Amino acid sequence: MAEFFFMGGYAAYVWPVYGLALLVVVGLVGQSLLDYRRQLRLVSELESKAGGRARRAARTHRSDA
Amino acid sequence: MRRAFSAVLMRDLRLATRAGGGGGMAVFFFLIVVTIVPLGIGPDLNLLAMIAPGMLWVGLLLSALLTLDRLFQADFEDGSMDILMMGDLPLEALVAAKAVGHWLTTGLPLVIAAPLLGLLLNLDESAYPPLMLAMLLGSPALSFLGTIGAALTVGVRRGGLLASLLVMPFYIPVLIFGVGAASAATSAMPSGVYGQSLSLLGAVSLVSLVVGPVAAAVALRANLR
Amino acid sequence: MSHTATSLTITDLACERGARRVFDGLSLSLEGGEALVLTGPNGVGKSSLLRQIAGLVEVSSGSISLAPADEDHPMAARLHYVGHLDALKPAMSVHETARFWADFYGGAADVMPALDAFDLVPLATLPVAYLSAGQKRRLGLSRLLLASRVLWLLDEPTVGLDTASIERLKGLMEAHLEGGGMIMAATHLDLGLAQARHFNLADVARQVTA
Amino acid sequence: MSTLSTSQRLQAFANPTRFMSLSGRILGPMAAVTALLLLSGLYFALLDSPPDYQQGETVRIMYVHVPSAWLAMMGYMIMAGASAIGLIFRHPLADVCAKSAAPIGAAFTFLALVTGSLWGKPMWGTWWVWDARLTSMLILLFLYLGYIALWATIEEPARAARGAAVLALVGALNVPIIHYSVVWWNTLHQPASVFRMGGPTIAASMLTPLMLMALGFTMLFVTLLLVRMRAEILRRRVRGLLLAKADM
Repeated sequence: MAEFFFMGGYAAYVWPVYGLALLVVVGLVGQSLLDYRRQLRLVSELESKAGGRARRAARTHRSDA
Repeated sequence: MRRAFSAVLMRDLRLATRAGGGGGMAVFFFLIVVTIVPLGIGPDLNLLAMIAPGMLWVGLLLSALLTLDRLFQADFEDGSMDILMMGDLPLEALVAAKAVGHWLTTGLPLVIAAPLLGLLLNLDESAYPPLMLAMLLGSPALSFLGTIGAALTVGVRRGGLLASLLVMPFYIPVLIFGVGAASAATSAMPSGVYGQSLSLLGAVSLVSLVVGPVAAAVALRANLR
Repeated sequence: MSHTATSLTITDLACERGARRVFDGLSLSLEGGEALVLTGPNGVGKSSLLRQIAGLVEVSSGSISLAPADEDHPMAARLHYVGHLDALKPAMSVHETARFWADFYGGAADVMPALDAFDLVPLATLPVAYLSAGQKRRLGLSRLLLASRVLWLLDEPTVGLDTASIERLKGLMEAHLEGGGMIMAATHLDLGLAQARHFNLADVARQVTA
Repeated sequence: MSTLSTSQRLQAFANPTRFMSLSGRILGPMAAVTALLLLSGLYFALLDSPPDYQQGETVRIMYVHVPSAWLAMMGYMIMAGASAIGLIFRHPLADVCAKSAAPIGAAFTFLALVTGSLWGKPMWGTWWVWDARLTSMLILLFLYLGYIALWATIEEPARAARGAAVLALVGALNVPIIHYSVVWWNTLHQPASVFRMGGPTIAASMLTPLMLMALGFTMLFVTLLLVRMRAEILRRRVRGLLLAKADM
């Protein structure tokens, strides 16, 4: 198992690559979902204040993956 | 009085980070300036390594100049300048607050970006610490001296370009001592040069902390009255 | 906010904008609790006079003094000037803007009363970019209440305001006058202030030769 | 979902509220497929493929670097295509798509650049070499950042959309020109390009991880694009509600 992590001596280059790839993917997914949730909250807040005028719009988004 | 100073500073920081702040633009410009150098000179790594400190400093200067004209112009155009000039806060302190704001939103990000851009220019490993130290020491001078150019060109159409031209000569000592400090640590310079240029750079910065606000305040009074 | 025995005296004031002499030999005085409405055609120098008093425009000759003398505050820091521009930053919210002015003036920390006086509380969290012209004007005027200053210099304050806001402004001006404050306003709309004197700048302005 | 003909389905994506409900339904499965592809890709890339006889284990960097470079290019093409549709057909969702695609594309470009540099260090001994491909990728990043900055500075969405669309199209036009000039510039100074990215032929055993990772990244791109488009549609609704609130 150890020599797997040793990566033939290039561990210092291979693992940062996969680490960075993980970071970028998690960062992208995280930011996208957080932003989506934030806008959803803002819309429902503003719509509840502005009366149910656009109640229909709020009903169509079910929470997804 | 201190409350007014920090109010102006905090407002500038908030504005810079909020709608398309200036800081990000300056770093982006710095990135492009440093990238086109090898495209112009060629990808020869040894040549690039030699000119890297100089090019990084020139890039820093140009990027700092870029965001100068908005320093007072934005407030002048929307009428805030009238209010800022009618407070207990003396004009010199107002200019200092603006300069510190400019340094935090533009100068500091540039100094932090510089070593990353050093990679592009194949900067020698040993040159990173001196470069960072020299830039940290010299960049406040860019902001404080820059306020003079910004103050002189408030209300002038296309003032930004003029501001850069007016201020560039003041930047030359900063450039010379900065590059001296950054490259002294690497190339075969007489040993004393590094310490010398650092201390001269520090001196220039200290002087500019005083000269900048005072001169800019006079310029503002002359320009806006 | 009360002000004691204050007065503004202007003697033999002249004003030049570029090569043009806008007016000269202008003298007037204003006591605490008095309002002065500046009238006269456009270009006669109403705004220039207000800006000169505010210290924003050069005083070529003559003098402006605000009694009682106050050493530790420059004259400009003892008055409010509301010009045509509202001095607002689109990216900042209504509350943040008022908060900034309050901090800059060294006024009260709680800005809500000033916003409430101009019916801006419901919009407090809204960025200025989303405000209408009238709402921006009211926010600009709200800084009058953020720091107690003896002299109000108002340049066309009612531009863009709806009738309700004009009534509100009138009420605030009367309260300021009762507190011993002074107001000098350049406006065409008759604010109907009881204690207002009128001053036509045309009498003083030089006949600008063609 | 009723069986819609493809053109109907595309049409259905046109108006925002239809798009919101449709994308809401398919996001779940798409996320699952993306995760599956990425995990299997990782398995093959790290565990079940041999080291390269020349580069040894560093060839595993290729399984991240090459797909992200492809996605960087694909992202920009999507942006340019959406911008063209937006300008020509006034499609309501086109600029939402272009604006949402840009940050994802930029992230993949950044990933390609850094992994390229990490791949270069063991090969050439320095973190950055002005290799034609890496340099073009860097300039592509500038195009992305410029596009994103333009959106950030113009306040009003409609005006920002038109400007950004023009910028994306001009950018797309210039990408080949820039790439060619950089390649020419590179050969001008260094006759033989020292390193061919990805090697002349890719052994079969390396193809599976590469394809899986590429598919996984592509699915990730499309899934995130839908999520960000939904967020952008809501963001514009928030802006409308704020404006309405100011008028009350």
